[in-house]
Amino acid sequence: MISLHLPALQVVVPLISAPLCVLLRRGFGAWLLATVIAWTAFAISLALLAQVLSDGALSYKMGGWAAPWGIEYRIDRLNAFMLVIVAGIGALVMPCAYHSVAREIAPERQHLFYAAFMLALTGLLGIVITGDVFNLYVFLEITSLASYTLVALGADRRALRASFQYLVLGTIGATFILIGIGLLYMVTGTLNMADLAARIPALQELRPVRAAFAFIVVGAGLKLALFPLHLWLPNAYTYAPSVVSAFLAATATKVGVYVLMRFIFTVFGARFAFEMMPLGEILMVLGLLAVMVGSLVAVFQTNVKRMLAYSSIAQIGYMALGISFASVNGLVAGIVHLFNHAAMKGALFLALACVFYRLGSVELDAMRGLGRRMPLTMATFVAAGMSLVGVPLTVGFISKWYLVVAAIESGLWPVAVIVLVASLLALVYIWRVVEVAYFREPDGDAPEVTEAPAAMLVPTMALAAACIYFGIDTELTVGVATEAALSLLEGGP
Amino acid sequence: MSDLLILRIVAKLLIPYILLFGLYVQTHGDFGPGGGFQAGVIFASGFILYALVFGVANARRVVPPRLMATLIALGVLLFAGVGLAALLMGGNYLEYAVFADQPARGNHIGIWLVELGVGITVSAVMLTIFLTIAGRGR
Amino acid sequence: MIEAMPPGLVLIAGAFLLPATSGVARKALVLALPLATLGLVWSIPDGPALTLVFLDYTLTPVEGSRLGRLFATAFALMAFAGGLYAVNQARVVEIAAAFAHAGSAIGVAFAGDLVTLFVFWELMIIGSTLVIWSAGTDSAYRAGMRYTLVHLFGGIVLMIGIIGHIAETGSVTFEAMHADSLSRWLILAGFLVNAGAPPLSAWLPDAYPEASPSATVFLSAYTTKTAVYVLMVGFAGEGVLVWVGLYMVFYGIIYALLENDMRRILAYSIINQVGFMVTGIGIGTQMALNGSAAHAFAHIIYKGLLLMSAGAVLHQTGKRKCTDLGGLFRSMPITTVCGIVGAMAISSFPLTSGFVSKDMIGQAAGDQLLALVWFLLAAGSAGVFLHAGIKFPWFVFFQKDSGLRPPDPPWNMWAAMSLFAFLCIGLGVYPAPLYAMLPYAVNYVPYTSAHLVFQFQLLLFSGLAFFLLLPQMKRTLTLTLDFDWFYRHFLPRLCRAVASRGSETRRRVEHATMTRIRLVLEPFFRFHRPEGILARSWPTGGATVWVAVLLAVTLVIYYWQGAR
Amino acid sequence: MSADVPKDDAHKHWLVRTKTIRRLWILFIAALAVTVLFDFIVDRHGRFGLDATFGFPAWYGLLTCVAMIIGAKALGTVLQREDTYYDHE
Repeated sequence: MISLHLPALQVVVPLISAPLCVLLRRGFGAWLLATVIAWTAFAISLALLAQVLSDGALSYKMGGWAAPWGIEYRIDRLNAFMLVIVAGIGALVMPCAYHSVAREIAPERQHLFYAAFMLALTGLLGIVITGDVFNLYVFLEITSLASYTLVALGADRRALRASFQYLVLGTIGATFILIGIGLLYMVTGTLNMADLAARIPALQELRPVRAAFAFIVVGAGLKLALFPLHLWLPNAYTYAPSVVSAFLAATATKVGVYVLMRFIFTVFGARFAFEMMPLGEILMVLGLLAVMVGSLVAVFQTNVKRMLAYSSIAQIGYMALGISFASVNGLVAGIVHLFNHAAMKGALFLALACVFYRLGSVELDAMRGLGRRMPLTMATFVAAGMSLVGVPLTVGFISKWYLVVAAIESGLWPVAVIVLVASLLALVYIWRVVEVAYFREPDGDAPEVTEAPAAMLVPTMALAAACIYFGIDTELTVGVATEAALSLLEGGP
Repeated sequence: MSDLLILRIVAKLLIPYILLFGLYVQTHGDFGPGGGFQAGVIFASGFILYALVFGVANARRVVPPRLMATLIALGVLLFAGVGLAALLMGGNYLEYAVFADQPARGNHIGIWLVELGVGITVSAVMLTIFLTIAGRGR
Repeated sequence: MIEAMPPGLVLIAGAFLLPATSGVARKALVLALPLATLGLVWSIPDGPALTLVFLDYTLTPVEGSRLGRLFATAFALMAFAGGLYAVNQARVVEIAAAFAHAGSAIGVAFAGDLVTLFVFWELMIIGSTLVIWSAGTDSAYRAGMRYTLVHLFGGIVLMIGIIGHIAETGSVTFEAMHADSLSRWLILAGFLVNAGAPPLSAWLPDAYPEASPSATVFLSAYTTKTAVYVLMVGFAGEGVLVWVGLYMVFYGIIYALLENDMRRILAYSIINQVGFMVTGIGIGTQMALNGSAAHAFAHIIYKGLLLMSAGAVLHQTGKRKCTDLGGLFRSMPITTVCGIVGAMAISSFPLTSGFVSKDMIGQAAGDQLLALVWFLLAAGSAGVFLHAGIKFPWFVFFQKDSGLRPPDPPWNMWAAMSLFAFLCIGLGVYPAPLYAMLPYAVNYVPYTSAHLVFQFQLLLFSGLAFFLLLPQMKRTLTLTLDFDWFYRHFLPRLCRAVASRGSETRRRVEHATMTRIRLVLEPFFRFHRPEGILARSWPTGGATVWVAVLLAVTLVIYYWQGAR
Repeated sequence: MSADVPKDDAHKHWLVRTKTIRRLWILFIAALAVTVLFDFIVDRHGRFGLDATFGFPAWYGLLTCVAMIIGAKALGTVLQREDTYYDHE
């Protein structure tokens, strides 16, 4: 009985918890509630994935109104997979949040933090689950507003400015998407994705459709921080509270990529996007630039959080590149990397949260000799970092492999070379941290620190373990990604 | 501003009607122009007028921030709770038709409750934003 | 489906276990793991022993073959002797890393498909880098970093090649191929980077001698010899390898002759020896391949022995430059004898393992009537004696008295040396077991009077040349530039000149670029902001400009597409 | 070799005494002669003509080694640097 309503509950459960967090007024109570809810949402997402894998795509009519008039929640393999990523990261971040938030956020604001966090989770899950483009926009705004708040809660004064910048650019992005949706509605008279997909092929010569495509691609590009629309990201990730960086880095941009994929493949169709419009070329150029520029800039950062933020830009470039091939292997690379990058960036940022919890800083200089003082945290960082580099038997290798396969299939040898050379750059910037942590002696006046509390360490290590486990057993990730890629390329949801 | 006698009297006269109009828009939104969002804004504007004329400090006594926060949360809860109630009564989420034996009646109840939730939240948010901005620099 | 475990995994798993143990248990483990691996190596039958599905491909992580078993045996033996040599002196992280490195090399030797091969290939890089770093010095750290980057670059080339090969043929099996397409050329190039072939050969003498005494012993065995193994399986008879190999032979000799650091002399001689093997692979007849395989086996042992004796000297004296050493035979007789045995073996003196292995390659060149190759190989053989056979023992143990009187090293070190010295002589006297392991039936008799006379004349007169020109060989405090100059000196300089603020080059480049950019964009930006400088003052505004530009560009492109 | 003959020869290790070294040289030259003389007894069937000439391995080994040493020296004048060359990377 309840399994019929899982699609609704996936969004509603975290939604209800947000006001409850406000009503609880206590940091601890709100944290407990949020943690339980996050794990519940994770369980729901797993159940949904199992359901989709066994029975195929699900459809849920909100309010009982049939599509295309009512809002439809439609779950196929791609978004079931995305739900697991988002909810899973949320569930793993919450246990860490208790200590980290207690250190970084004033007590009277903690319950509000958890409320905003739950709203962000709700929004992200909603974006992913819905089959209605306007509903998607609404959830996009919920996520964005909650994220601006979360970023602004950072202890550093600069967090406010970062948040404001994020707000301005995020709003532009959301507005572009809204304009695109409006144009589509004007031409087709429908907001349901499946319905849109059925109507657009007949209308694709129309200029409003083309304009809508441009607006949506650029708007989604802003949301997912596609180079050169990434300028909001480094500051937001650097100055946000540690767990927020971990959560947003692992989920928000991935959901942006999902939105882009959904619009390109499901709504507009691969033929329109790649054959009539030169989207492939645009994404490829921007993706390659992102990979190179992001990695290069990361090499020169001294704040490790900032370094990882730039690395995220590069990693998003990989995903854009994967999409740009418009081939099965390219899409598999993109989709698998959604998962893989979520796992490794989540682990890396959570490890930094541990470091910040003990050190009060994530500057490279402050981390001298940390390998001996926080061995587990740094070992986790190294494991996830190796994954970022793409060492075999880690998830990074799997993504890299498919990306190179896709590039070579398309005869684009130079692209393959750039992808792999950029992974050398990843080695360089990850290695700067390792060098400092393991091969440098701490300053004389460095504070004595010990290992981070278990509640923070365990989720961090779990994510790092996932980086290795799914690098060896690829059946779930690659299997789901392959089927999702096939159905995306066939068009239609 | 407290010296402006005419303003104070006119405001005292107007505020009840503004609130009443807000409630009208709220309760008739399901079959006339209006709804929770508009009603919430109108309702909040009554208090905002009060704050403009009688001072923010007085307004804060009337609508304490803690109360506002609670109301925001309660409004959202009401909205989401109605949806859940529909679910518990055997419908889909937000499927109000199950609230009564006749679908039209059920829809009526459901929409009314949901709009109430929206109204509460919107007016509380409006007031919070106004008071927060007005309170800056003091 | 699991019928056999990859034998290398024993060592890799053991590597993770080692740091958790201590005392006698650790020592026992260090000695037992390689022996267990050796047992497992010989339990793998010919043919695929394990298949599994990974990334849509059916992989054969374990596939037994005669050649793979030969190399794996040598690798396991090396792990045992190296473990014995290091057990009391080295840091545990070094032994653990070395075992991981050895295990990955054994993994390559049993890899039946290209994906498995690549995975172990990259693991080898990680293991060896950690081995280098475990020395804990700053110079080891830097050299290790350069080592990793060169090898990861090689790994990239290999990975693109492998993926291209799989895309072209649809097969992941690792089998004989020819360098007839770009992807297979890339595979060949990736293999050759690990073999120490030009131009990327400087990593070897750069990195190995920076490691600790025992670590260099480990390092000498695996990376280059796995490259020899994969070349032998994949590219036997590839003509270009003959010339690559000969280049390596003489490159090793010339650079070793100029070198002052005793372990760098031996590092160059690794390249020289691998050059012989690569030449044999290029010739590609059964005789040549047997020769290369046998020589690789013998080489692992005598090069290990040479580096053990050099390591013993370094461990006892703390000095590594020929200019600081000399006359050590007085107080280190065991080390001296072992060093000389190793030197004889590398020079293929009769009754040593080199004698029964190396000349198979020359013989093969002769049989194929490759006159130039044959003459060059003969000259190379003479040169080996010159640069490693005499030069190393002479400058370290004899020449002038340096005044140092260190005793022989601790028992476990000399026990390991004695074991390898015994094997060098044993295989030279009784080569039958080695010949029995070779991939093809052996049709070669090493001990003929003609061969003996030839070898004695060649070697003794090379020795004469050495002593006659001894004044020319006087060691100096120098190093010799190599290709690594480009990435150690030239590129950093270039980057610094361009990247550092305030440098003249950068200022000029920036000025020129900015002038041009302003010329184009000035009107546009002035329209938006009177002060006219982009992102610095107000990044949000700058970002918004980007959004506008991108939107405008896409819109224009899409409209233009529509208008067509 | 003879440049470093010390005065108190008897105090040195027997292997580095001037007398021993002279004996070793005599032994070495004798060995050289014997190996070349073996060419009369043993038939080293050459394949390429040149390698069948009398004492080929001897003169070939000597000449190539001298050539390699001179070649290395020549290259060294161009490529050798102080061994602290890379220290200020």
